[in-house]
Amino acid sequence: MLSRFVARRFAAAVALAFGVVLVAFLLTNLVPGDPAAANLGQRAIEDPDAVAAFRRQYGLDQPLPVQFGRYLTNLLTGDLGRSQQTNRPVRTDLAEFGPASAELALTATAISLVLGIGLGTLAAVRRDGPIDQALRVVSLGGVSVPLFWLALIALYLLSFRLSLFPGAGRLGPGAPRPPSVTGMYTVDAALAGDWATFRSALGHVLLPAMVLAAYTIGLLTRFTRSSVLEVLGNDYVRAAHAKGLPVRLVVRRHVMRAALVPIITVVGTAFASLLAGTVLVEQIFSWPGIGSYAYRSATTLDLPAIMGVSLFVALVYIFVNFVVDVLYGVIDPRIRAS
Amino acid sequence: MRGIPPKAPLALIIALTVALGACGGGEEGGTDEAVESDTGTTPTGDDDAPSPATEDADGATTAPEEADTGAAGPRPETLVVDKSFDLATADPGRQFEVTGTIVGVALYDTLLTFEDADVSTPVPHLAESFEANDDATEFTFTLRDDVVFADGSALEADDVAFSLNRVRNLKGNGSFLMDGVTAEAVDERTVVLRAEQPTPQLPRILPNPTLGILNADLVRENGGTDAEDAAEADTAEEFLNTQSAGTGPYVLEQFDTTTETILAANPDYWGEPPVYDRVVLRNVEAATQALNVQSAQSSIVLDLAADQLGQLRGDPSLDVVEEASPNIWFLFANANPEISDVTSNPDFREAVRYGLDYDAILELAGDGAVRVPGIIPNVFLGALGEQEAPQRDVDRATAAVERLGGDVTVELEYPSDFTANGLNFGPVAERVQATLAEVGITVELTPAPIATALETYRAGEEQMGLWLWAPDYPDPADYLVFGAGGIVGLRAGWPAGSDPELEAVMEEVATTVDDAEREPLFEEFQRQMNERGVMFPLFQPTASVVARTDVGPVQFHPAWTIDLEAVGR
Amino acid sequence: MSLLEIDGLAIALPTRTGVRRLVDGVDLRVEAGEVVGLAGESGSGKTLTALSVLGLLPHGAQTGGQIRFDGRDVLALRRRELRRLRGADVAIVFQDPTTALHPMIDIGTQLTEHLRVHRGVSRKAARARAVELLGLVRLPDSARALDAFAHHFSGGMKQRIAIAIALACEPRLLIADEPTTALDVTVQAGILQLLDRLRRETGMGVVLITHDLAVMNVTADRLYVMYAGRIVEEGATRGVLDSPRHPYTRALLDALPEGDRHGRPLLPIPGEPATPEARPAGCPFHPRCVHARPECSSRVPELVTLAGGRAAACPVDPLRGDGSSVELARHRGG
Amino acid sequence: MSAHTAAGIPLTRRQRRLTRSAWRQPLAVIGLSIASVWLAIAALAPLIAPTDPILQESGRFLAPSAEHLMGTDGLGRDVLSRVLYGARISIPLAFMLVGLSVTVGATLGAAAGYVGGWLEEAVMRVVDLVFAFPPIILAMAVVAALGPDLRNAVLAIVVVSWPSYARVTRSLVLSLRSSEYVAASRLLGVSSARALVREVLPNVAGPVLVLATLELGNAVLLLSGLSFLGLGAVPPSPEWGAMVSEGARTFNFWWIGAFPGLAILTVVLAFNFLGDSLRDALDPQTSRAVRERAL
Repeated sequence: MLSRFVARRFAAAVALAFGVVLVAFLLTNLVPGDPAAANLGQRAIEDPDAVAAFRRQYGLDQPLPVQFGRYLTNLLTGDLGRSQQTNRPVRTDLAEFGPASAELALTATAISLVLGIGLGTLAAVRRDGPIDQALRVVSLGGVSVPLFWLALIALYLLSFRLSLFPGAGRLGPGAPRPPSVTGMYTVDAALAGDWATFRSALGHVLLPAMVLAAYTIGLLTRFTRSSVLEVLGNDYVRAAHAKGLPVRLVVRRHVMRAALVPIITVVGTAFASLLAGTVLVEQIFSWPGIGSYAYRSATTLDLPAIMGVSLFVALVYIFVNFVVDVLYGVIDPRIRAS
Repeated sequence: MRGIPPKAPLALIIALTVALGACGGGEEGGTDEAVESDTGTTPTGDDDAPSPATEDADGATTAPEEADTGAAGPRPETLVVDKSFDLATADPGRQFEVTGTIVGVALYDTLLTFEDADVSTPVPHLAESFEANDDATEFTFTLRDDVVFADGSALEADDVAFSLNRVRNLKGNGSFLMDGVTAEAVDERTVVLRAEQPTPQLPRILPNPTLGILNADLVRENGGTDAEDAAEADTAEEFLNTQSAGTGPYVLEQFDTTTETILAANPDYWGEPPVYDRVVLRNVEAATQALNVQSAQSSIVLDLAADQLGQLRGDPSLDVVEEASPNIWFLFANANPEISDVTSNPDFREAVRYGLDYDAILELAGDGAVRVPGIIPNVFLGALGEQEAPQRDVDRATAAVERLGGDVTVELEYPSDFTANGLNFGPVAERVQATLAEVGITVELTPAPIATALETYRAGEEQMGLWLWAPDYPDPADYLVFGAGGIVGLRAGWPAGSDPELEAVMEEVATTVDDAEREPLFEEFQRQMNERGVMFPLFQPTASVVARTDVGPVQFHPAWTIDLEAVGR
Repeated sequence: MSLLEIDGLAIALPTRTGVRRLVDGVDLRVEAGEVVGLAGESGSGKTLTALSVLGLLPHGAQTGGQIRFDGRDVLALRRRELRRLRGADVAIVFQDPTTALHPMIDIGTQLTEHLRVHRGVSRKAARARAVELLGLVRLPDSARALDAFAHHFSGGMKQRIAIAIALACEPRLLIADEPTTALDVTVQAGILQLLDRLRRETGMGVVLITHDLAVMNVTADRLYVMYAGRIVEEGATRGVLDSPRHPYTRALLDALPEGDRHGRPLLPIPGEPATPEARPAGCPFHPRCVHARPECSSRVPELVTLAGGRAAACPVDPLRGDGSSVELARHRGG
Repeated sequence: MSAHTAAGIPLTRRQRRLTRSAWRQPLAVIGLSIASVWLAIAALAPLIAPTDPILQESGRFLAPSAEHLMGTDGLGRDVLSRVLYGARISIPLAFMLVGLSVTVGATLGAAAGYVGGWLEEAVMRVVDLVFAFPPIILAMAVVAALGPDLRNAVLAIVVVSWPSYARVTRSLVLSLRSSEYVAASRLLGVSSARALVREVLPNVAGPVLVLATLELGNAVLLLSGLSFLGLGAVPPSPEWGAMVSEGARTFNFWWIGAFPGLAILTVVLAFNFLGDSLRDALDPQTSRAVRERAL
């Protein structure tokens, strides 16, 4: 039963990944513009030999179906090709930029989970009171503020003028990187017990993560509020109160557990939207992540990188959805059963 | 209820209120307050800013010769340089971008070089001396005998021949520098470069960091080759991205095309050792560079737009260097009637040439910017005098537009996502649009990401284009590409045969060896271009280097932006 | 002193159009070991009255009067004391066991979490007690049930579990709010028998809330009938049901599906129940009352004590013959 | 007797109640007021703007003053005029974008939900695909293919955003399809298409309307974000995102970016106030689906 479920899941994931790669491939080939022109530079592009060499190197001299077939065959061996802009294997790029974005997005998710669920629950419990009204305005503000604008203001005010946070980048200039385990500097530094680096990495990730979280905090606050309100109206919450349980226990065990199921769906979707938001925020904070990599690949028609990023994002999406589904099961026994 | 951690949201709320407050508040607040908060050199808050307090202890022992600079405050030990990266590789033979050049100069020495910012006269570097034959087809170089690579091996003629031939055969962006040129090691200390055609510009080409000299044995061991098929057979790039193989003042400590590339002083450097032991070259968006240098998070920033400099100039802790960049910004009107009946009409060229408000456009390029009277920038041989620049003549332009039937509409394409010297193409295009509107030409802007814009540009399909040209080497020969049949000329639909008179001058100058004879020919070339050509040179923008004063003296270098080795000297 | 004494209870709730009195002047007594029925249509204030005993009224509710449980004034208790009372001394079973049981918490936890809070018993002891409780309500395979979840059980079994939860701390008063309404008729009897048996075994007082007078007939010792937030009739169950003194009680009886056991046809109560927003002046029942007189619309009738420990709030002679109301009703209908 | 919406779809009683109760909330009133002000600005920009938004006649980088309330930008244009004219770009485009997305998404979603079978499978797989695809790449590819232009940016975002509506509509239609009255009308021999239009659409319209209102704000954000990256507005049009990007280059002239940013914030806030109030007023069952997809 379970293995059949996993197998079906896996087949769907493979199909989806294939679709994403195919679409990425078609899109980038339909787009006018020549990767050679974009990547070779003004001079070499005038040299037919150089162009031919470039095309051969990236297999662009082959017919499209052959190119795609070759890409897929290489994919099976884990080879994602070579990025034209960084001139490194795409896998190396993804291994570096992926964790950087993950660190940012996970920190933002953590911040939005704590604040969003906390504030949302508070708003629900204090329903219609002044706190609720204020939180409503704040959370709607969070989903309304243009992130790129907020990022600029945050960078200017909090980092530059008030010096509460360090500036752009992942670590201080020239600081040694922690030994790579996960690729997330905070985690790696903590694993290595290097607390100075940890503090620095955390300091750097905090501001962009907070900016990035503005939207999801707003989203989660609103959503948690309505979700908790819905649960609060349930008989079983009244029943829990009738049992004389302390309010904290009622909220934590009875209310949150039920409210969490819909919230998790939103967190999953929000995580995906965070990845999209990283494009803007990473640009402004000079954060070397998937977002800016995607932007650069797309503007330079870096075909292998575009396909690599698309595949990566799709896999993250699939993984997040899988985690969400598993969490459903953990939280709700009725889902586990079916 | 569970407690809510109060700090983070508070910070956000405070940020917003402060932001709103700032917007509603003081008029010139932005400028003055910023200066105020910067005057203290104490770095701010975080442990990441290079803190004088902590660096003091180490700095005193490792950088003893700093004392003579007289700059205020202790000099930082590590030089942090912000650059918006266009870095592709650390292989000198393959790099041809601004950032790669900065890195290349630091890691690799060339046969000849330019002293300070004087790019008119190449001087010996790895070569102790050189001679050229009369028709500039054969150049003989004698190498210094005191140069060693990092692995202890001495520089030999084979290294030079290998490096230069490899560049030619790699078929990379910079390969054209060695087009038709072969290098041969005659003995251990003598190299001969033979050119198929007279190449008087070769000595000015050789300082190009693409032609940096590699340790041939080491590179061969790691997959390098200078054979004909190097474009595919050479696999040394990966190695060269992890470890440098040159004789330069710095060695590669860490190479990264997206975050930071770190250079460390070469302990065995044959010349005067660099002032700074370590240079961190960071990839930072131009927008944040101004903040970084003001808050002492960076020592030097390289991409500030002219518009950002005004405020920084008044900051006593900053040293603002402004020069006219040798890059030229130019417009062209396509001469190919298949692309446009309008732009290919000589009357249209006349209308544009006299309709453009050059001063209004120049205003955008910064205080250090200059108009470029011809296509050759002012620092190079053959540049025209200012008085020869076309002057705006609205009547003449309007008359030309009327001859075209009045009310003409053309499209102007430019790369929308490309920035050079902190200057975007958008505002310049907008100003071109506004000034041409005044003489009756409607310009529709069609910006495109550089990847797609380059494609139409290269295919010669743009009606009008706004682009820039960065010199490949400081010699006017580099600008013949703008003539009819040249690579830029072709992009403007101006093939060979379009202007026989001009092409005759171009041919003549290409084979002339003596600079004294070349100069008037290049001037003639430009005068004819200004009269009948399809190119409209606009300006050389301000190039800026902004450094903290405690860094020591800093210079803008017209050929490679900044010479890291010379910083602080 | 009775186990529960409610005197002059009034409950008001804020609504969109203003604060509304939903319960007014309710007096009620429950003795230990006694089953007291509280009957009336939905919206009559039965459930609010019950909830007020546990201090579980909705947000913003205002109360008047007194509720004394075991001599202590419930309405004056502080939060913490109230919490100690709930679940421990006074327990409640809700109408729909499907919604009253948490769908995502295992039965074992739900059975004993309040036991652990109130009595501080160990996990192990709690589990043993849980098995015992499930045995008490005759739930088969009780050990396995502890790790199961609500959706594994049928409606009747869920209600047995809900009752077991209520019994966990051996409360002295059990409030059962329509405990059988959501269940099949066949299951209803089992639950009622269970309640009855438990009452006898444990000696606790029970307040049984229902709109179904037939259920009362089987189970309740004494009966209170509520209409529009007021008690309109009270007395021993048998007496009230056999000879109702209030036209509303009568109408309720006529509306019973089982009404035909007296050979009478099923008669719906005419009109709509009085809503809090639109409560008529005078006797709230008069617009629907077949005996209504002019003065009924101007004066709220008092609950008048009658012989045999009974009371009713109707000035109309309640002892008028059985048939008349039927005739009148027919007359109106035809 | 039944009230009619602009589209002529009869409102059910529940929806009438919804619209009535929505106006009682202060946030809805504030949102409506701000939105109306912006709509008025968009309509009247030529009358109220001090100057032509592309006129380059003032000094460059002038700080806000009596003459230029929001200062001037790097080309000497009046920022206030540009902000006001910007409303003519962002707001109509947001409506157009949401309109297109709703049309495409709701149509496909409704068809998928109602017809089922292979069509449903196909639509939902495409929805999955779009959700899994990095939007920036999709958007950039479309923009690159068609050339940067706000209209193309709109198309690009439609490509990315229609699936939300498709999912919501499908789930609503699915839940309604099984409901009794639709089943009944099917039994009565009403054709699928007619049943869809007559019975299902009116009930789907409410939640989709709420979602669309909320998405208006997102549309403004996305469009300005693309313009900020240089993939949307073509100069010299006074698009807000492009203006913020211009201001970002010169922090010291804060007014160039701050005011357009505030303009975006207020417009989006207005739409979100409205949408949120509408959502609150909607009955919980149907709003559940909306809430889950209203991202």
